[in-house]
Amino acid sequence: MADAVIVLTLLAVAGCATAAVVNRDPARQALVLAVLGTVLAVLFTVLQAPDVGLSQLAVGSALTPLLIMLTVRKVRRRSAAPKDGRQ
Amino acid sequence: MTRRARLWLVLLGGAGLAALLAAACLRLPAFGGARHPYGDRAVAAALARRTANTIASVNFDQRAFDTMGEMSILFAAVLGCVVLLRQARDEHRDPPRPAEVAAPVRRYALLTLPVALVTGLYVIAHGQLSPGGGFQGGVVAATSLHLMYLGADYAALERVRPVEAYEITDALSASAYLVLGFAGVLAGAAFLANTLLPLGTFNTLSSGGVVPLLNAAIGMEVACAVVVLLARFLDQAVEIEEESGE
Amino acid sequence: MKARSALLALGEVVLWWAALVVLWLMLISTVYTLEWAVGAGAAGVGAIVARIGRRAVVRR
Amino acid sequence: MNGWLLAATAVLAVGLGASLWGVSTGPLGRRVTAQNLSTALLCPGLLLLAQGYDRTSYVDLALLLALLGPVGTLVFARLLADELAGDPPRAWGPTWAAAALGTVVVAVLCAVAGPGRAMVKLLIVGALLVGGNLIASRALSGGFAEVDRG
Amino acid sequence: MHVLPYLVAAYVFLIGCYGLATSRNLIHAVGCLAVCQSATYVLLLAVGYRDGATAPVFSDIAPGSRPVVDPVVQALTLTDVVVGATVTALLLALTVQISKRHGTVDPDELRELRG
Repeated sequence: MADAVIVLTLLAVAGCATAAVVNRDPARQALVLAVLGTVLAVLFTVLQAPDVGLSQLAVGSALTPLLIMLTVRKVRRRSAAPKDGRQ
Repeated sequence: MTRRARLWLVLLGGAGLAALLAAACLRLPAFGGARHPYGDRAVAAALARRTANTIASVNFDQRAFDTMGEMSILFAAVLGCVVLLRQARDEHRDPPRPAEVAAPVRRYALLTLPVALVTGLYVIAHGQLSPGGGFQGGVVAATSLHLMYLGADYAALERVRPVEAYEITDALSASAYLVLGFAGVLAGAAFLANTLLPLGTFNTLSSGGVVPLLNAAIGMEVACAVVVLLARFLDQAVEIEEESGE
Repeated sequence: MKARSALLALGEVVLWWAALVVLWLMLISTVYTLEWAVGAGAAGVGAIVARIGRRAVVRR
Repeated sequence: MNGWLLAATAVLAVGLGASLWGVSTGPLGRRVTAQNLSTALLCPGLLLLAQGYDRTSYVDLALLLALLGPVGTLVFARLLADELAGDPPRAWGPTWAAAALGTVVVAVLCAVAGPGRAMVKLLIVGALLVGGNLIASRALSGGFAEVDRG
Repeated sequence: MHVLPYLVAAYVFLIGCYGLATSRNLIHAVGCLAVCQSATYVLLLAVGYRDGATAPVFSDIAPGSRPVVDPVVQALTLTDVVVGATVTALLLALTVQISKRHGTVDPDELRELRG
């Protein structure tokens, strides 16, 4: 029984990682990465590593998405702004 | 090199790496095996030092020197971000207009901010007892402050978060870790040796000797580092504009 | 008027502080003196941040 | 061998499958909704795992997820407000279903825990989870309508 | 079951590398690097797992009452997660800087610009 839940979460991690790579738009990738962080936290819980799970939850669910989305916003605002002379 | 050639090269190299990794995986000790010599010794050492959370004991007692390395990576990464994302000469600050957020969202942010902050502090304080510790709790506490940005606007966040204070606290807590390490040397033991303080009663806040103090120092360091980091990113994404007529 | 608003602010902080101490006591497993002290300190930080945060949102 | 673990596996299978499928396909609105629901579906799973492993200290994980999951959704709701404005996701059916799942799991675990500090902690987790998810859904369906930039 | 976690870790690492190599956007590449990092977490924790054991945290169980998993790899992973996040932040800061200097975040266009 304990093995079933480990296999389930392992496969979910593999699926989530694939989805994170094939979604090429950074905003959509950030969404997948947020879910990947949560799924990894569940995997760490079933591997009996609650400390690591907490770490992953703290980082993956809010911090990494916020960093990526802020970068996306900055880069998009730059390319939406009137082009300067260097291009 | 064309894209197609590069893709072929990646696939070729990836296939080779995959074969090697698969071969290595098959030779690894079977998953879930009973033999963990290092783990068993680490647990025994942690219990001897009366630290209930063995992971905290490994991080802040048995491998405290490595954690100092991790901390300096963290510190250097934040320093790098601050340097990279500073305001350039051809940029100016353009404070964003106040945002109108839906009332329930704003109320939720205002209510959850203190709860999340106290939970983060709880996770830091109980690092050597229950799962948690400075690394996790620091991130939670720092994230909670940014509810002000999510539930209100950037100006409101800046009221809760004077960046300079966090930069100073970041440096202070990093040096607190070092000072605690050198205190061990002055007391006649090794750098970061856990001989300074009484070990206390098992499973209480004051157990584990110097572990709770190192844990708290890391907690402060991580919290301030994340706040400073996010402050630079928010500055760039929200406030700093380039001069249009260059 | 100033004294009244200061009193209100103090009341708000004390209310938050009490609520957060109760939260802390619910999160922990055993209660003893040091736990009270650390919890009270953390709740104090939380209460002050809550007050600053609410003022930053309301006063604009 | 352990009913709690069996229940946790079932909840996690549904939660992982649904959130993974939802977040990696379809229009942006549906993806954000799936990200929001992943919190609501996986947090009860974590609570059941804590009960299944008979470790009260694992409840901290669910507590943190219930606190930070909605925060993550608010990040997307705020920074993708422009893209979501044209087609605000309105998925109240799944949202209420997930909230009901969370409520049921927390209620059952509270009944098992009996009155005491552990029960209050579970109730706090439940309140944060359900409240956070409803608010995050509200934020997604036009909570940041007036935010243009900043 | 005996090798599945290791194979999953290897797969996650490889798929992350594939994403890195074929990425058309530096932000996406940083996300792929985060995927590669998570492979190391899975590998380390899989090495430390013990069947039927529980976490080596004795706040709610008596020491010695149940078998426990390896704490050393968990400590390694735990710090790695947080430090990895700050490294991600550093790379994203570099991306912002590149976008400012060159006006693009496509690695192929950047290569053409260099000449």
